[in-house]
Amino acid sequence: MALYLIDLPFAKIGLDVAKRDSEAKVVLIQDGVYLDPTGIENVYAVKEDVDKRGVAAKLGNAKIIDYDDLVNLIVENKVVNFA
Amino acid sequence: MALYLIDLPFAKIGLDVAKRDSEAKVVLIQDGVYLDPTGIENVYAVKEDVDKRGVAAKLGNAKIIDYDDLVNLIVENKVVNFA
Amino acid sequence: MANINFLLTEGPFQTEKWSTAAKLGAAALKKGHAVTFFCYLDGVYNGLSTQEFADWEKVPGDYFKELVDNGAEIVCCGICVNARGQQSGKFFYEGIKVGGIPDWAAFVGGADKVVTL
Amino acid sequence: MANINFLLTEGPFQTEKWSTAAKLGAAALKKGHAVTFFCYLDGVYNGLSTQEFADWEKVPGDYFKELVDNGAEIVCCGICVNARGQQSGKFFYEGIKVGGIPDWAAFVGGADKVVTL
Amino acid sequence: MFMFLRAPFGSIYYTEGLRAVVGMMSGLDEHKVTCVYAGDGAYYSLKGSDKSESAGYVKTISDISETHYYVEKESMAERGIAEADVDEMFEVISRDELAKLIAENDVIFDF
Amino acid sequence: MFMFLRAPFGSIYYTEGLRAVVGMMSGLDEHKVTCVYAGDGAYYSLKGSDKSESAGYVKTISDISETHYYVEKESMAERGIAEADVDEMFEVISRDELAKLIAENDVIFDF
Repeated sequence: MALYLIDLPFAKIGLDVAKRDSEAKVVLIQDGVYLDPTGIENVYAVKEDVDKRGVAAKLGNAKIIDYDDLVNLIVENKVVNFA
Repeated sequence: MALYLIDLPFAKIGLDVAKRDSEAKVVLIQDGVYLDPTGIENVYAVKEDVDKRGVAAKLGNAKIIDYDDLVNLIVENKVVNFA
Repeated sequence: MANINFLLTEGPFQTEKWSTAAKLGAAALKKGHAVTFFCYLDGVYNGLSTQEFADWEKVPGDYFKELVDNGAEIVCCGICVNARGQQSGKFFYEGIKVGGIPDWAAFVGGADKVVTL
Repeated sequence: MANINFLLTEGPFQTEKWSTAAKLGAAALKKGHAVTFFCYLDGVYNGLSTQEFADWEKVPGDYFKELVDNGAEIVCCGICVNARGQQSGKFFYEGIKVGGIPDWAAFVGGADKVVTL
Repeated sequence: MFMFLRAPFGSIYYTEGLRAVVGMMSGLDEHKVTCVYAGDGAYYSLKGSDKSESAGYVKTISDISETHYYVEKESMAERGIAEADVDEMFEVISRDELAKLIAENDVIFDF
Repeated sequence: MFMFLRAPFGSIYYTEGLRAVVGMMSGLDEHKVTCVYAGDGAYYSLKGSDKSESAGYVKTISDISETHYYVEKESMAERGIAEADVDEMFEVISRDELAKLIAENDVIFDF
């Protein structure tokens, strides 16, 4: 399964590609946590980035993960870089 | 009169503000020359940036200027930085 | 255990990519994964041992020194190092190497995962 | 004749701001205007005399040296210089100074126009 | 007048821009400063955004000058930021008002 | 697979990314390379865009590998780039096809 690492500058195309992958896991990282993840089933957001920006309440059903979790996701999935 | 120096990252807000200034002169600079200047009367684009990107034909009635011209415009107008 | 390569193309301070990369790398090392870094373009400035910034307890370079101390391999693009006036990396932390894209290719060839920042 | 201050916050190579700033500055000097530069954040890397890049005839630093030689005043933010490990600018071209934001304030105070890049 | 146009915290402009404001206000004979957060810079106005790196600068600025922090309504709307989300240090202005501020100020810095 | 997502020539990624492709193709036992220009990277596909800095890399890449240069249709449309504007070295693909290429390739670099 593919893990899409997505930051703000490449957000539109990154999310659009992820939406075409029924097994996509999307990780919002850095300024990517400002994105609206509506319409994507498996969304993660990096806790440190979320906390700094104060956007936890806006991320809907995104799972908030730390760097340990992200390392696990990277190891377990194919990585697609949009960050 | 105000001279708006506009590059791509700040383009939307820069052009929007310039459109509210009836005496605006807009200078598209660096990646700003990719912008569509439709709806703005006094538009300039920096020749070196235009040539590198091959977009001369897409810039409508924009005046193509070199760095000498741009210095003159800077000296003669108030500078508003969106670059 | 996996082998993870990080490509880092931005320098310290200006953007936060150095921080994300360093923290992810540290977390991966702690879990026992093999970690390699290729610092490309402005990424090479991260290797400097001479950073001084009183506002912060630790400067970016300290994080990269710790990565090396904890077993990460870090190679900086030599063309980028010299283009950016950093004199073959003579002020880099010991253990942070100067190399070339072939080193990066070797990292990627041996990696299970590649993360670009 | 006018006095123009440039604020440059990006370094050499990574973005093209150094090039735009240097060429605009050179054009202004040629017309007899007074030109000052404040290099802030990554902008301070532009002052280095040690850049070597065989692919280009001139490296970014050369353009800034020429600006100084032709009468521009260039000051780099000292906090930024040291944070970025550039040791008080000891490898900067002669004439490119290390100072602080007060120097920039003085430039702006004396300037007719301010351009940020 | 200072505009903050880049997203915090992806780059360091959000805080180094304020450092610049402090230095500029100390150095110039000018006691009124206008800071506008627009474009991706509008995200900084969120109540929960981390102000710790910039708190010292904000305090110094208010000690030495009359300061206004504005955030621009249209930028907020484009990014889904409601007025209720905005920290009380900011006053919400429209793009028309931003254009007016730009017209009234001599030097316009963007960070 | 290499994606070029940033606007040329505002940053140096457009050419340093190709330098990376050359090095990677020389170093790896891999003889097929896919370069996709999307997002603001699509601007590089314009016929008139200056290819002089990258011509050497493009030549070397084609000497050592089977190379495909793609530009993505949706990114073109968002930026007003018509098919007639696109240099002949590029093949136009859809976002669906980009997603397929990403699915088929093991390592995805973004520049």
